Amino acid sequence: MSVAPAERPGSEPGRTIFQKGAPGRRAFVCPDSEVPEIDPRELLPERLRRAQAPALPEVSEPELVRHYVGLSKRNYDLDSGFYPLGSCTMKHNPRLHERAAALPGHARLHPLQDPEHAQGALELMWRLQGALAEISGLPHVSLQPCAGSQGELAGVLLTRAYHEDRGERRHKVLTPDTAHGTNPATVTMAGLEVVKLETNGAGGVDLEDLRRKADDDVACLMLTNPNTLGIFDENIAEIAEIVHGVGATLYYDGANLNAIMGLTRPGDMGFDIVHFNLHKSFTQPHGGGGPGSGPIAVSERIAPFIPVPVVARASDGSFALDHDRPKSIGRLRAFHGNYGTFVRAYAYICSLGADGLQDASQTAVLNANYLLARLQEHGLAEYLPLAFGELCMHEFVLSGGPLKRRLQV
Amino acid sequence: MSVAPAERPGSEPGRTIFQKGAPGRRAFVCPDSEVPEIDPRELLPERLRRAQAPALPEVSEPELVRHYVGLSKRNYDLDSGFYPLGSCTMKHNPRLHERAAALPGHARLHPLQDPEHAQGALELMWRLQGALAEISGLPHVSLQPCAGSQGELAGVLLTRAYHEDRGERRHKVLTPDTAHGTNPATVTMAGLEVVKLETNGAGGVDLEDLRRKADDDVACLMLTNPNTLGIFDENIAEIAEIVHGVGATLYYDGANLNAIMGLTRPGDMGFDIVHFNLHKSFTQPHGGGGPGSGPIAVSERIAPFIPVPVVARASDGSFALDHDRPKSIGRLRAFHGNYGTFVRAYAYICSLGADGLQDASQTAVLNANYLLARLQEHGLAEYLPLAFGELCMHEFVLSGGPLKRRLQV
Amino acid sequence: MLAAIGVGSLEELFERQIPAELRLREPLDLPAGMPEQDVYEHLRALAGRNRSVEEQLSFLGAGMYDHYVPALIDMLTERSEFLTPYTPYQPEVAQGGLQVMFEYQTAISELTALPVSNASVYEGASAVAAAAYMAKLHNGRSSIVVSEALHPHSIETLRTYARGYGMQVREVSTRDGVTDAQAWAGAIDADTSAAIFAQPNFLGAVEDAAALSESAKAAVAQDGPVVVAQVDPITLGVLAPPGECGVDVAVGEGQPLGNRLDFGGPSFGLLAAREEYLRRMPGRIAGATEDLEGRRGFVLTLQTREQHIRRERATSNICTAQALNALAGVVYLSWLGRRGIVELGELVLARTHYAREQLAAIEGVEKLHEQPVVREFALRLDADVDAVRRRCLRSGVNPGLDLYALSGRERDRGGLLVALTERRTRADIDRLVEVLAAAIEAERPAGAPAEQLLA
Amino acid sequence: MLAAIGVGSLEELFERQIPAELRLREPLDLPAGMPEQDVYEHLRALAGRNRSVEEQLSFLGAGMYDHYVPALIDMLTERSEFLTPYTPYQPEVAQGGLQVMFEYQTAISELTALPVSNASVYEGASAVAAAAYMAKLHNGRSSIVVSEALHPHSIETLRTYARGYGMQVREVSTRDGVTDAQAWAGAIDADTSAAIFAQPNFLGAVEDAAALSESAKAAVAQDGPVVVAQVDPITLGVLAPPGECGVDVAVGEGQPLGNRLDFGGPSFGLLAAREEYLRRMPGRIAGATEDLEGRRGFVLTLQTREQHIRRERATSNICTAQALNALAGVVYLSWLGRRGIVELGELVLARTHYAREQLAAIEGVEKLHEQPVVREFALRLDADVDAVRRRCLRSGVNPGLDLYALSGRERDRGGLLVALTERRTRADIDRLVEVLAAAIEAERPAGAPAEQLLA
Ligand SMILES: Cc1ncc(COP(=O)(O)O)c(C=O)c1O
Ligand SMILES: Cc1ncc(COP(=O)(O)O)c(C=O)c1O
Repeated sequence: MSVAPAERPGSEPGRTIFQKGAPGRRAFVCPDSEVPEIDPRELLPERLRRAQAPALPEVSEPELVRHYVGLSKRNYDLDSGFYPLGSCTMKHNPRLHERAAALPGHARLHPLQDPEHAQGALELMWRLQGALAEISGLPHVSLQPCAGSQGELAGVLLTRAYHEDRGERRHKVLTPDTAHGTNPATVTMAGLEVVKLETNGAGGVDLEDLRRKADDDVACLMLTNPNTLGIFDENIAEIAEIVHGVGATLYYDGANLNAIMGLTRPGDMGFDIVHFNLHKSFTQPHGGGGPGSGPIAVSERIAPFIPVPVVARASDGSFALDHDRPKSIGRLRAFHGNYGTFVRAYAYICSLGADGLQDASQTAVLNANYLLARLQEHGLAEYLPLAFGELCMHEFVLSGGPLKRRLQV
Repeated sequence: MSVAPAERPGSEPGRTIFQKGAPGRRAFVCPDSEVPEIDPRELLPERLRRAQAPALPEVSEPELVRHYVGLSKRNYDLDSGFYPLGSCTMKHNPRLHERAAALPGHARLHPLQDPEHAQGALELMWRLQGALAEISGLPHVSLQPCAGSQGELAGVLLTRAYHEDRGERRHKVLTPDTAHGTNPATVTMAGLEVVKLETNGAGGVDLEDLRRKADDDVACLMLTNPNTLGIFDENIAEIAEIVHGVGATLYYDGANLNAIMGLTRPGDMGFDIVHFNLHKSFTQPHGGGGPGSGPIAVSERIAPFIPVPVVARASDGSFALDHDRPKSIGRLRAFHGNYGTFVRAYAYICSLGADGLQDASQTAVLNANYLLARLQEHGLAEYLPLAFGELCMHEFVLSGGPLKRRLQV
Repeated sequence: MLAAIGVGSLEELFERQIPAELRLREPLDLPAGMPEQDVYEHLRALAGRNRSVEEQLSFLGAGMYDHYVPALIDMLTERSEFLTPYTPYQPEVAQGGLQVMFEYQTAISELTALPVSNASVYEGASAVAAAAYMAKLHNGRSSIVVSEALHPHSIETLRTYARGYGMQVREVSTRDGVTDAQAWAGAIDADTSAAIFAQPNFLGAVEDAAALSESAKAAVAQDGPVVVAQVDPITLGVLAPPGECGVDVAVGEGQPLGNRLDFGGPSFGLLAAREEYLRRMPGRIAGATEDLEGRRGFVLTLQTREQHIRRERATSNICTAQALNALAGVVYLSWLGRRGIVELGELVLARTHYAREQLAAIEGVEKLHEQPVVREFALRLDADVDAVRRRCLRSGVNPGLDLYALSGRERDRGGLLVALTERRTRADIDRLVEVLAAAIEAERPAGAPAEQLLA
Repeated sequence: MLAAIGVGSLEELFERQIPAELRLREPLDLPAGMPEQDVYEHLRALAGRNRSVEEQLSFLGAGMYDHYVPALIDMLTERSEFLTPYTPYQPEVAQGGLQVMFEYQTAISELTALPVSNASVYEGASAVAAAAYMAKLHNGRSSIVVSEALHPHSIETLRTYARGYGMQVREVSTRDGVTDAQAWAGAIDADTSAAIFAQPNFLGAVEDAAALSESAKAAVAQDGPVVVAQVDPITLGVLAPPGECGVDVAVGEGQPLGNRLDFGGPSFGLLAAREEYLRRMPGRIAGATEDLEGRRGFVLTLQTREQHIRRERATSNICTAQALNALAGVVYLSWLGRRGIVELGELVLARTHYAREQLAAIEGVEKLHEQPVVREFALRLDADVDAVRRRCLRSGVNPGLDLYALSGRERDRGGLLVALTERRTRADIDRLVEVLAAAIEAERPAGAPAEQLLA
C-alpha cells in the first residue's frame, strides 16, 4: 500500500514521507560508474564504512511529488494573500527574480571559480555593495552575513575590533527594551554585555536614561529606527551626539529600512554600522524561514575591520575579491555570501531605481501610519495580528505610479 | 478596493480578474520607444485605429499573482492525487521534461529559424519520428497534428487521398458504436460518412456485422485496440483481413497505445494509420485540456500522402524539413507541429528505453485487468468514476524496477 | 493481483489476450533507458545545436514573435494545479481551470470587440479552417474566398481542410501590399460561404478591414458571406478591432500573448464571433452559473455542439486543445492591462516605423509596399536575399524572413519580411541597418542601379 | 487616508516625523528604474560573463559540489506555498512548512546516526562555530582544538566567532593527509571545550573518525571535550556515520543535497547531536504534537532556547536561516532514498578512485597522501599549479582547486584538489587526464625529475 485514497491534501495530516512508499522503492536511477570494478574493501576499508544504509524514505517519484505538493497546500503563502504576521516587512516577491537567479551563469557558478571567469557575479556584487552604500549613506559594505542576526554579530564584532584597535576594551552594549530578540542574543555571543535602555512615551529612546547609562564602558548603542510602530525617533540626532560623545558606536538594525529608503539615511543620522535584511526590504522570498541575507554597511572609521572578502574594482575595470585586509575581523562563513539573494536584491533595485525605492518607502510609511491611526481609532492597538490583513491592503489605493506595483507593505 | 480580505482561496469564488484591481493599475511597465517621436496619425491613419482601449483587467502584479495562484488552488491536479476521470490514460508528468523543454535552445527557437541553426530541434524530431515508427510498427511518421482529433482528421484525409490517387471515391467509414466521439466527428469533417459497427459481447468488433458492411464503398475502419475496457480484440487479424479484402484502410486510434507499447504493434496487426496522443501515452502534461499532440504513423502505401513537412536526414547527416512531397494532403497547421510536446515525449522515451516502455505497458494492462476483475467482483462496472481512485493506486505494488517509478496508470 | 484477475503469470495475461503471432518477439529497437541527469544532458546538447533568439539578434516574425514573456507566467503555467489536470469534465474539481477559460474568453472578446469567444483552438492557421467550417455550417455554401495576403501556411492549411469540407478555395490577389479591393468584391458571389482576410496581413500591411467587410457583404444581394479576419492579437491595442470593422468571426495565432516560441508550438488559436455564431463554434466554451447555494461557479457549456454528445453531427472534432497556452494568454493580457496593451502597441508601432524608414533608406532596399504597418513590414532587396541573409547571419543578425523561401511564389522573390517586438531596441535596429547595408553592398549586382532591377 | 492619519499631505507626514536636516534633499544616486524585460536582459548579460559548470568541464569542489539537482526540486522550491511564506510562527497556517522541517530533521538524524537535528543553520563553516558555542554552553571551557584539515574557511570562521565567545583556537597539524593522532591527543586537555575534525577532510582523506573521537575523550580523565565532526552528507551513504564513531555533534555544508551552487550560497548547514545537547542547540526545531481533536500536527518546539524568549541568554542569535534550502535537502534525500544514497556514494567512490589513479599515473603528478578518499583528493604537481591550471582552463577544463591559492599556506604549494560527482563521467575524467598531462608536460621544469622537487 502506498498513497492511500485518504491521502488527499488536507486529509490525514501528519503522515510523513518516511511513512509512505515501500521497501526498495526510489525515484533516483543511478548512472553506471563506467570505471573498472574494484574490490570495495580496497576502495574503502571496512572499518571506515557504513554498515547499514540510513533509513531514508523509499518512495517513487510520483509519491514524492504528491507528498510535497500536498504539504505545500498546507502552508499559507504570500502569493495567496497577506500574512497575519510579519506582513509589514514582507514584500511582493517578483517572479522575475527567480527567473534571473536560475540562469545557469548565476545558479551553476562555483564559488571558487577563477575571478576572471566570474566577472559578472563579482560586478553584480560590486554594484549591490554600491547601491547599499548609497541607500544607507555608509560607504563600505560587506555582503558576507547570512541573515540579519549574523549582520548584527558582524556589527558588534566590528565595534569590538574598532575599540580594541584603539586600545579600549568596552564591554557594554545599550539596547532599548523593545529591541528585537536577536540584538541582545548577538551581544552575548560577541562577548559583550547587554544594558537595557528605557523607552519613552513615543516609543523612542528615553534620553534621560541614555544620558545616565552612556559611559566609557559603552561600546555601542543598537537601535531600530523607525521602530516597530513605524515611528521615527525624532531625537536621533541628539542620541547620536550622546553616543558618539562617549566614544561609542551607533548600530542600526535595518529590519525596518524599507520605511526610509530614499527619504533619509542611517549614515546621515550618525549611525556607524547598519545591517540590511535582503529578505525583508529587498524582496528575497522568505522561504518559510530562509534563506536570508544580512549585508552590512559601515562608516569610514569602521571600514578597516569589515569581514573578508570584499569585492573591489581594479583600475582596469575588472573585479576581484579582496582578502587583503589585515585588520579585518575575518570570515563569518565560507565563500562570499548568499549570492543567490544578491541577484534578487539587485534585480529589485534595478527595477525600482531611486524613484521607485522612495515611492516604496513612502507607501510603507503612509500605511504604517494609517494603520496606527486606525488602530487607535478603533482602540484595537493590542490586537494587531487580526487587524493587519484588512488594513495593509489599502496600500493598493495609492499605488498608481507605474512602478509602485512592486510595493507590498 | 482591490483584494478584499475575503478573497482568500476558497472564499468568494467566481470573482474574475476583471472585477479586481482599479482603473489605471497594471503590472506591465512599458519600455521607452527610444525612437524619434512621430505624429501618431502619420504612423497609422485615424480610420484604422482603435478608438477605445479594450477593457482588459487593471491589476497590479501582486494582485495578478494572487488571483491566479488562488484559482489554481481550486483545481484538482495529478500532482496531488489521481483523477476520478481519465486516470488510466494519464501518466505521471516528470518535471525533468518541463526543465528540458524550457531550455532556451528549445523554448526560444523561432520556427522559421534557418534549418542549419535548428539542427538540434530537427534531430530531436527525427529521432522522435523514428521512435514512434518503431513503437507503432509503421515506418512513416508525421508530427504535424496538434492533438488526437487532428491526427484522426489527417488519417481520414490520408485515406481519401490514397483512394482518390487510385481513382476511387469511397465515402463510408466504419466505426464501432463505442468509438470516441472524435472519430465520427472527424469523419464528417473529412467529408465522409459514418457507418456504425455493432460491438460483440467481449466489447470487440462484431465480425458478422463487419462482413455485412464491408463493401467497395468503405474507405476505412477506425478502431481503438485495446478498447476502453482494456480488452484486446482477439479477432484483429481477421478484421484486418476483411477490411483489406475490400480495399479499405485500417485506422488505429492510439489513445490507448500505452497499453501495448513494446508488447505488440499496430503495424504488425495490419493497421495502415495510427495516431498517438503524446499528452496521454507520452507524458505531455494535460494542462487542464491541452496542449496536446497527435502525431501519426503510416504504412508504405499511405506514405506518399502524409502532411508536409517531414524531417529528413540527408546523406551528410544533417537534418532538413522536407516539403517536397507532391502527393501530400498538405498542411494541417502552421510550422512543424507542437515541438514543445515533442521534447517531453522524446525525453520520456529516452528515460524509459525499450524495456521501460514495455514495463509501462505491462503495468498498464495488468492494472486495467485487475480493475476489470475487481469491478466485476463488486458488480460496480457501471460506476467506474467513483471506483477508479482507489483501485488504480494498486499499481504501486508492482512498481519495483528502477524505471517503473515513471509509470502511472 | 494476478489471482484476482485469474491468471497465473504476467505472461499468461498477455498470452490469453494478444494472439501469439502478433506479440513482439524482440524488444523494441530503441536505446536503453537513461537516468534523469543523462536525459537532461542529452536534451541540453540538442538544445545547444539550435540558435535561439537569445543567441542571435533576430527579426524573424511571420506568425510567431519574440515578445517578452513575464516571469510570472512561467510560475503559473508550471504550477501542478494548472499543468497536470485533465480536461475539466468534472466541474467540481476544476473550478480554477474553468474560471480561467471564462476569463480568457472575456479577454479575447474585449480584445476583438466580438461578443463570444471559445476557450481556444489549436493555433492560428487551423483556426482559419475552423472559421471556414463555421461558415459552412452557417450558410451551407461551398466556396471560400481568401486574400492571398494571408500567411502561406494558413492558406495551405485552409486548402487541406477545405478538401475535407468539400469546399473550393479562391485566392484574391494583392495590390500594393493589400488585398485588391476590386478583385475581392469580384470574387465573392452567392456561393461564397466565407470571405477571409488577414489584419495586419502577411506583408505587414494594415488592411482597410471595414472596407473589406463592407464590400464583401455588399457583393451579394441578400445574405453576404461570413466575413473572417485573421488577426494578430498584440496589434489590437492600436488597430480597430474586428468587431468594429464588420467582421463576423475573428481568428488568430495566440503565441504573441505570453507564449514562448517553442519552434512553432504549442501555442493557441483564438476564435471569437458575433453572437449568432455561438452555436456553430468549435471547441470548449466555459460559462458562469450558480450552484444550489447561489454561489457563482463555472461549467463547460453548450456541450451539445461537441463531438462527445453530437458525434458525427458535431460542429467540430476538436477535443483536447490549448488550455494551458490560453491561460498564459489571459495572464499576459491581464499583465499588460487595459493601458499596457495600447502602450505596447504604440511602442511596437513606433519602432516598426523607425526600422522601416531606416532600412528603406539603404541603397538597394525599398519598401515592398507603401501601406501603413504596425509590427512587421516587407522590403524588396536589390540583391540575392539568401546570400544577403547568410552574410547577416554570420554577423549574428537574423534580418528576417526570405519571403520566397517560405512561400515559393515567384512574386515574393527579393522580399524580406522584418518583424519588431518590444524586445528589439533602437540599438538593435541600428545594428540591423548597419549589418544589412553592408551585406547588400557586398551582394549587389555591381553597378546596377536599383531602379532598373526593381522595375 | 491622509485625513485618517491627521496630516494634510504626504510631505507633511514626513516633515512631522523626520527632522528636516536629516531628510534626503536629493534623490538617491542610483540608476532609474527599468521594465522587467530590461532587468532580465541586464542580469542575463551579467550571467553571461560568468563561466558556469555548464560551460566548463569542472572538477572544482572544496566545499561545494556540482551534483545533479533533480527537476522536481526546482518545481517544489518554486511553489509559492514554499517560496514565499514567512517563518512559521503561526503553526495553524504553516503545517506544511513545519512538517517539512520535521521530516528534514528526521532525515538528517538518520543520515548522521545522531538522535536530534535542528531545522538548519546558515551553512557549513559557521555551523562549526555554532557547534563550538554549544560546547561552550555545555561545559564552559575556553579552548577549541581543531584539526588543520578543516576547510580553511571553516577555520577562519571559527576564529572570528571564537573571538566573540572568548575562546582560544588551537590547530592540530596533519600527517600524511589526516589529522596527526598524536598531536591531536596531545592538544586536548581539561580546558578543551570542543575537539573538531572534518570527515572527509579538506584534502579529501577519510579520517579514522572513531579513533579521533576516542582519543579525544580519553585525553581527559573525567569529562572529555565535545567531539565535533564536520561531515559531507553525500558521503554518508558509504562512510561510517558520526553517530557511530563517538561524535557528539555533527555539522556540515548541505549544498550537495539538492542545492545549486549559486556562487556559494544560499545553501544550508546541517547540525545534529546526541540527545543531551538538544537544549543547547541553535536555531529552530520542529516537533510533532497533537491538537485538541487528536490530530497530529507540528510546531516549533523548545523555543525557550531562542532569542525571542530568552534574549541575551539564548543559545544562539540565529533567527532566519535556510528553510527553503533545507526543503531541497530533504526532498533530495527522499529522491535518492535509502538505497540511492548508498549507490550514489559507491558510484562517486569508484569514480574518485579511478580518477585519482589515472591522474597520479601522469608523469609529474603524485598523490598528496595515501589515505582512502571518497569524493575528492589532493595531488601534488611537479609544476607551477597556477600555470598548469591556466593551460587547462584554455582547453575548457577546470582541473580543480589550487590549494595554495585558497589557503595561502606554504605547505599547500603545488597542491591540486580534484572533486568528483556523478556528473563527471568516465569520459570527462579521461579528458581531464589528457589535458592535465599535456599542461604539466608543458609547464614542468625541464629535465627535473619529479622525485627531487617533491622531496
Ligand atoms: C528588528 C529585527 N532585527 C533583526 C532581525 C533578525 O534578522 P534575521 O532573521 O534575518 O536574522 C529581525 C527579523 O527576524 C527583525 O525584525
Ligand atoms: C479514444 C480517444 N480517441 C481520440 C481522442 C481525441 O484526442 P484529442 O483530445 O487529443 O483530440 C481521445 C481523447 O480525448 C480518446 O480518448
